[in-house]
Amino acid sequence: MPKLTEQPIDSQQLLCAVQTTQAGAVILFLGTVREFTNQRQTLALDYEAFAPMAIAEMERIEAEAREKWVLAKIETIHRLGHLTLGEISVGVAVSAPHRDAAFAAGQYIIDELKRRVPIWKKENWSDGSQEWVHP
Amino acid sequence: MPKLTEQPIDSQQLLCAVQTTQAGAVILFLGTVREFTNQRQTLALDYEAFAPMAIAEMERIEAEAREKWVLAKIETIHRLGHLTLGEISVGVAVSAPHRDAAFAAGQYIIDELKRRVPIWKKENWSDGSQEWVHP
Amino acid sequence: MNSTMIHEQVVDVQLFALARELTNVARVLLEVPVEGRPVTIADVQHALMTRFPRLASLGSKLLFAVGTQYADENTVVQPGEPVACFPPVSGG
Amino acid sequence: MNSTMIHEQVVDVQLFALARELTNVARVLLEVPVEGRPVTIADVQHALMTRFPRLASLGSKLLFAVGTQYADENTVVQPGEPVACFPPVSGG
Repeated sequence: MPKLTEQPIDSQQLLCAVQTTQAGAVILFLGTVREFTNQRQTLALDYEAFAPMAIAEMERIEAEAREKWVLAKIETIHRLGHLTLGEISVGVAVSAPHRDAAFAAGQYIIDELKRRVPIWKKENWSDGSQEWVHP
Repeated sequence: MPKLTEQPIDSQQLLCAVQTTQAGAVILFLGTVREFTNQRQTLALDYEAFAPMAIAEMERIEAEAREKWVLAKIETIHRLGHLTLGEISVGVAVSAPHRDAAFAAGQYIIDELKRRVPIWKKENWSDGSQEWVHP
Repeated sequence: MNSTMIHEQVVDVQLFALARELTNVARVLLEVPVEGRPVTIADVQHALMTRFPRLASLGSKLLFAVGTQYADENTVVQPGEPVACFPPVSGG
Repeated sequence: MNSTMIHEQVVDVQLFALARELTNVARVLLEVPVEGRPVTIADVQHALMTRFPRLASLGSKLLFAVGTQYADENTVVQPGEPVACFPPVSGG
């Protein structure tokens, strides 16, 4: 189930939420705030969302994944607000009877999330400048 | 770094071990004891290893993954002994600057582990029978 | 005969991220001229660019949604339906 | 002239999983006949099947390692090198 949160993402809670004896495979993806991008140093990121649409789009992505692969449970969560180095910005957990489905679905969900879900990040560079990230 | 253990696998410890501000992506794969395989019900699994070769082979697999993709840290751990339903049999954690590398390396490591690492499992079926699993 | 003929449709538009910062506006009730056919996203976009010329720097990169669904320039905006306008997304 | 001519090489063989259960042996010092050339895995396998006919049920599926590296039938087993013999792996 998709969620947005202003609080730190708890990876253990994500894993617990998708755990089931129906599944032989669990995949967890975590996106974290990385220090360097093309030699430029990040201090922090600010995330903003169009929340109702972000949730609706994440629900559509989860439903698409369930159509493509046999899955047990899915959790998708994105952090909003101010994140410092190393913090988790996004978490995707998928359980499935078989690992190929878990990997493929996990990658599909994070790829589509980054492509479609209305969330934006602003870089806080080490030189003091700020910059919206636009792919 | 590869490990074998008789103790329950701690997923949080795996995630912590690969965490670094160099990485923007973390993948965790967990294999768990699944209840049903082709309608047959599993009660438990017993895992046995040729330990020194298992560690050596896991080290070779990690080294191969590092040659193929730009990765930060890798943890590979396999449980041995008697495992009941839902318990974690294997864990692979990979951190990388970019998520495609993390996903690809995680899948490569678990695929090769299952193909090459000298570990064997014996099914304890619900009808009381035991059976070595041979692919 | 038709004394209540409508010449404008008021569209509730939310702006996000750089679109919000360029305009200093998070939400605007935009008066979109009605030209004898249903209002579309193209009409909303035209009215928005006229009202906020600084959005031109995002130009054709701007994305639109009607309600919580992506829309293209031909998507009809029914009276009362909210619209969102934002730059390419960068979550994750 | 060569009074110390060796006719057998003793090979330390460990067995795992079903190979261990079929033989009831986890480790055996196997006497492998030497035929004027280095002992290979094929020789070890032949000696092992002769000693433990029940391994035939695993037949060509049996895998071998010298030390901690996979070996094929042509791999040479130097005196003192340990060998492992096991069924297809099923970890994970």
